[in-house]
Amino acid sequence: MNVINLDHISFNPLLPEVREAMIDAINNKDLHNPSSQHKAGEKSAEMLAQARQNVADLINAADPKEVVFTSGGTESVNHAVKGAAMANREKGNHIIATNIEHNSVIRSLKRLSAQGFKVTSLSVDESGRVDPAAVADAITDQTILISVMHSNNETGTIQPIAEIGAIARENKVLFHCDAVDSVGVVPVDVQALNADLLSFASNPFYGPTGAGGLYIRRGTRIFPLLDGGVQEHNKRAGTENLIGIIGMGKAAQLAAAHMEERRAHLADLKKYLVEQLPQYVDEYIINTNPDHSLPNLLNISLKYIEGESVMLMLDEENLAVSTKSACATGSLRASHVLLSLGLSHSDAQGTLVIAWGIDNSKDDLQKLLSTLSGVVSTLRSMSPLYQK
Amino acid sequence: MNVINLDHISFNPLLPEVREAMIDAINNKDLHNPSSQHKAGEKSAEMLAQARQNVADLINAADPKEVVFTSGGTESVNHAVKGAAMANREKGNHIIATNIEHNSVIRSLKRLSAQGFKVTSLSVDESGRVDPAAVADAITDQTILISVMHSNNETGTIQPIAEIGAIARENKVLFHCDAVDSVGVVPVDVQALNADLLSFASNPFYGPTGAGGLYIRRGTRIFPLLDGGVQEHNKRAGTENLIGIIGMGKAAQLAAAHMEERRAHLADLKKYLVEQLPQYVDEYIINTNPDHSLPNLLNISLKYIEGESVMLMLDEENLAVSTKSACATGSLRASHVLLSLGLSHSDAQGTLVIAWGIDNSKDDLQKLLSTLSGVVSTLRSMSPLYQK
Amino acid sequence: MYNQVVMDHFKNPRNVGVIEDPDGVGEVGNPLCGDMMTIYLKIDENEKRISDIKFQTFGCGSAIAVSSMLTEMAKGKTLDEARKISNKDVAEALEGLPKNKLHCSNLGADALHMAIQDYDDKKAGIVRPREEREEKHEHGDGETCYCPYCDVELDEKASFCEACQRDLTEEH
Amino acid sequence: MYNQVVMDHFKNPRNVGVIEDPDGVGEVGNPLCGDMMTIYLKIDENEKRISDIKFQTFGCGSAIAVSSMLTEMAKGKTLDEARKISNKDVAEALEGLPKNKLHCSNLGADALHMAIQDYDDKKAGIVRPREEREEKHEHGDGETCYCPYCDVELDEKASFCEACQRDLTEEH
Ligand SMILES: Cc1ncc(COP(=O)(O)O)c(C=O)c1O
Ligand SMILES: Cc1ncc(COP(=O)(O)O)c(C=O)c1O
Ligand code: FES
Ligand code: FES
Repeated sequence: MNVINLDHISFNPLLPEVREAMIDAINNKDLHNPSSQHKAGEKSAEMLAQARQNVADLINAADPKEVVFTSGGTESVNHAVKGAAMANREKGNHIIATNIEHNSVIRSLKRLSAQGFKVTSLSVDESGRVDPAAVADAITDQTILISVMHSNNETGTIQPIAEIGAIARENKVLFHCDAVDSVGVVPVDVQALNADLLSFASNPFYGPTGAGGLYIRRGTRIFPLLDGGVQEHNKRAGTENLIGIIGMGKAAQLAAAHMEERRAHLADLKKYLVEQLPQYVDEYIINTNPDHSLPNLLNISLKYIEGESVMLMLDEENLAVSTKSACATGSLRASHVLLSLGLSHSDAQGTLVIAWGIDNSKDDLQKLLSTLSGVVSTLRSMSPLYQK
Repeated sequence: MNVINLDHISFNPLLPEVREAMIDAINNKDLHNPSSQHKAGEKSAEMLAQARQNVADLINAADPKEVVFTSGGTESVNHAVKGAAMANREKGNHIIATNIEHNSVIRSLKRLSAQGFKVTSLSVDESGRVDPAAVADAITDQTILISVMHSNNETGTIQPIAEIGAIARENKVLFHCDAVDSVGVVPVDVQALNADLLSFASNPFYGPTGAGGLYIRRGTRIFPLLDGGVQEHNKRAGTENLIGIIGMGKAAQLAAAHMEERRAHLADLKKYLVEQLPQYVDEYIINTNPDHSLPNLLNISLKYIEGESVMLMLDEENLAVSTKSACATGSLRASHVLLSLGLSHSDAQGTLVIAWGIDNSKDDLQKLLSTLSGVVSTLRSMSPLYQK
Repeated sequence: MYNQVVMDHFKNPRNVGVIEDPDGVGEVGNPLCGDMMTIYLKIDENEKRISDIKFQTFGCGSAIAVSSMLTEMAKGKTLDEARKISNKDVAEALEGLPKNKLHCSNLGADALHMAIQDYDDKKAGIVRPREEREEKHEHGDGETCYCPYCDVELDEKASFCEACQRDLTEEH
Repeated sequence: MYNQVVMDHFKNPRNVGVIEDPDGVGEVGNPLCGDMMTIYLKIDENEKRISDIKFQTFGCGSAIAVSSMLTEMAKGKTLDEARKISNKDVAEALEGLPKNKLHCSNLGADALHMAIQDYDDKKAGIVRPREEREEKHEHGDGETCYCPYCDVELDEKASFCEACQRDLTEEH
């Protein structure tokens, strides 16, 4: 097929070393249940411990035991938000979040609302950022949890997390950070950020999907989401996805080792894309914060045309992009994130998320730009909005 | 290491075909997010659909949409029990289960109890089975859910599920069956059993750990456990563990195709073990129901000695067995299942779970028996209980 | 996602464009997704027949394919025949649309009917305010709706599932 | 799970067995796991020294290793010296036990102390009822306990975590 993947926000390819580690695990005849007490179990427990250490190092956790392996970002977020809320209910029932959180946060909060929790959802400014002072203002004596994402999965905009973490700490409120799209891409340090809970997933740093983690600072009061056995230091029951976790551990190790060179490459591509764009299309809005954002993503709204059509036409030319969060596919609503930025419904409809990876080159972006240029003309020529 | 795995209840090796399917997926450069709308996404969506069809066929689901992929048995059980309870709360607050459920059920129920649900936990008879009449008797006008396991993970004893399912249906109460150790090993037909919810995992039928499923009969009122995106027909959010699911789909296909020949082989080994046992050890109790049980497991209590010591000594001879549910490791309590059968604490301490698989032979069991014989003598010679 | 017929009409849409000095214009917006379609008609007065038809669409792949297919179906038909073209007919001619894209087909027939109405109005000298011209389309055709999240039976018009406390995209 | 020192003592336990006509016997049961240990002593009257020691144990690998190590440590010691051997000393001599197996080391020192007490009692002509002979051992040594499930600080004696509604195995 030979598709150029510029939809890295939906899926990152596995690194060769990660493939190898997973295949080795699959072919390892001695793989067993890490909870088993015999030798085969112990060998597997060691592999699990190694992966945990690698992941702990990537986010600078003080103790690897603070890392709980999960089935991905969604489980981590549900565990963090629901588990912290339920465990701290007698302290209060108020939770603070932002309008642009991922649906895993928003829908977890909605479920908690149905159970009597009150949620304050803060808006972001036009540049997509929340004001830390607004977080501080929203805190009441009932506030038990603040949940703010590190970077947004549609715009790539990065929030002032360290400031918010400091405010949470000062007010003795638990702080959860959904860092799914940041961990392994940009430096994330749970200690510097004062995060009590931090959600992440393996695929954004080129590990397998279906593997993720939740950082739980020692001493944080939280219920398990999955009750059952005593795996994961009693914090998450269930036989471990060992093959996935091994892949994640390898990916974490590589992400930590190559963070800076990867970032430089990705940022270089971003600079190129932003600079070249005006030569290929006009009348567009960049929805990604120019100063505070991921190096691997650009969100643009192309006026007068609709995103799915653009995406499909680019797909015909073997260019994969996305038009909104892939997990929102099937929903027809305009993205809550883009509306929160103040975009009109029709501008929000024309939104393209271009997300490249360490496997992309300027040539890939060049191909995108020249193809996009034609696609935009074709669709605009069809558009009743463009004519007027 | 060359260990003989007679601890299949903790871990089953991947089948060669499953390894191959997973490795193919890992090496597939076109793998993408099944929710993405471009071609790469659609290809992945097709793989996901194929796996879902295979799993649906294995449990005879009427519609593959009734199969929700999860991260394993524990997630399935938590989803089923908590999700059904919370979604049906206004109808009633009473749940019926048994004393011998897996901890994922027991602890989910405990959490629900803390939220106002009332749980009736039925005892089993000496043979390890619950009386369907007792289930019928326990139903009140507040009863919203019955949860009974298909086979027990410590004893292998199979419950009269079809009868219980019929009672639930008759009384319009939802019925969840934890069939983690049965699906793919013995025939499980969700329609014949009248199950509304049925939990299973992939590893018991030689698929990867960290992959499982929940059968949700169409129309069943249940909340998601993982809120977020619209994956899994809106029933379970989160980017799918595609590699694991592909392995599970392949394993399901093979389990369905080879169910009968596998069962015959496993049952043959069981017959051999039970027949040979008295020639190697004396003074033991068989805790597995002779007529209603899995073909691949035997639970015995060796009097006067303790299980961990036996397990460790067998491990020295490269024989892997378990002494109680592997996920209970770390807990020092006598197994709630064995105590429920009426065993004394000291007999429960001497319990060995021998669980073989399709990769084992009579030679393996023969090796176990002759080694066990020596281990039992050694430990009994050390035991203060034996001398008296 | 889309079948080959849909993709063909999407990639090579027929009858794109504007008719200068049209005999009738229909313009609808899809309340669900914000997409828009305009249909331009040229009518053969004698035969009461659509002699030319063009469209402009701001919308998803399915909306574009619907526009293209609809204009193909309407072209050359008498007004009476054209009035009978339903959303369902268009979706069927396209050999099906994904479930959550079925509503896109509403756009097409609605815009056509509105363009014919516009022609009729002009003939009769009626000038309708914009709002009055917007046709309301019906939800589904009486089939049972289920919550996509928890599968309970739902009122057709529910926009929120009481059972599971979820907002519903209106595609159930 | 266990280190090499533990495994060595488990696999080749020293001083297993019964002393016929012993000078002191100590027998303890571990209330947590139901395991049991019996220590038999032969005492050199003149030197007040343990001239021979044997054990019988019904218990986990750690219990057997503890028994073996303890008897090795006690053998040849004076009664005063032996009385000073603590659970912690045994665990340390074994170069550590897994956290959830630390309690197994209680068995060893307790049984030894009880056997010495039994010897002293015999000398003094005291006959104690069985229950009174059972030594109660302390939980840990004052370190903070946390719930293994939700990590909240716990009372040392808690057997249920209020925070997360979980039963606790008593190893926190
Ligand atoms: C910001 C954010 N949070 C949470 C998630 C959920 O992660 P996963 O899909 O791994 O469950 C995603 C992934 O799309 C995300 O981008
Ligand atoms: C009966 C039963 N239910 C549930 C589970 C939990 O499954 P998993 O370990 O895949 O999460 C198990 C596994 O040990 C089991 O045996
Ligand atoms: S017309 Fe808007 S989604 Fe199809
Ligand atoms: S003495 Fe019983 S667990 Fe160690």
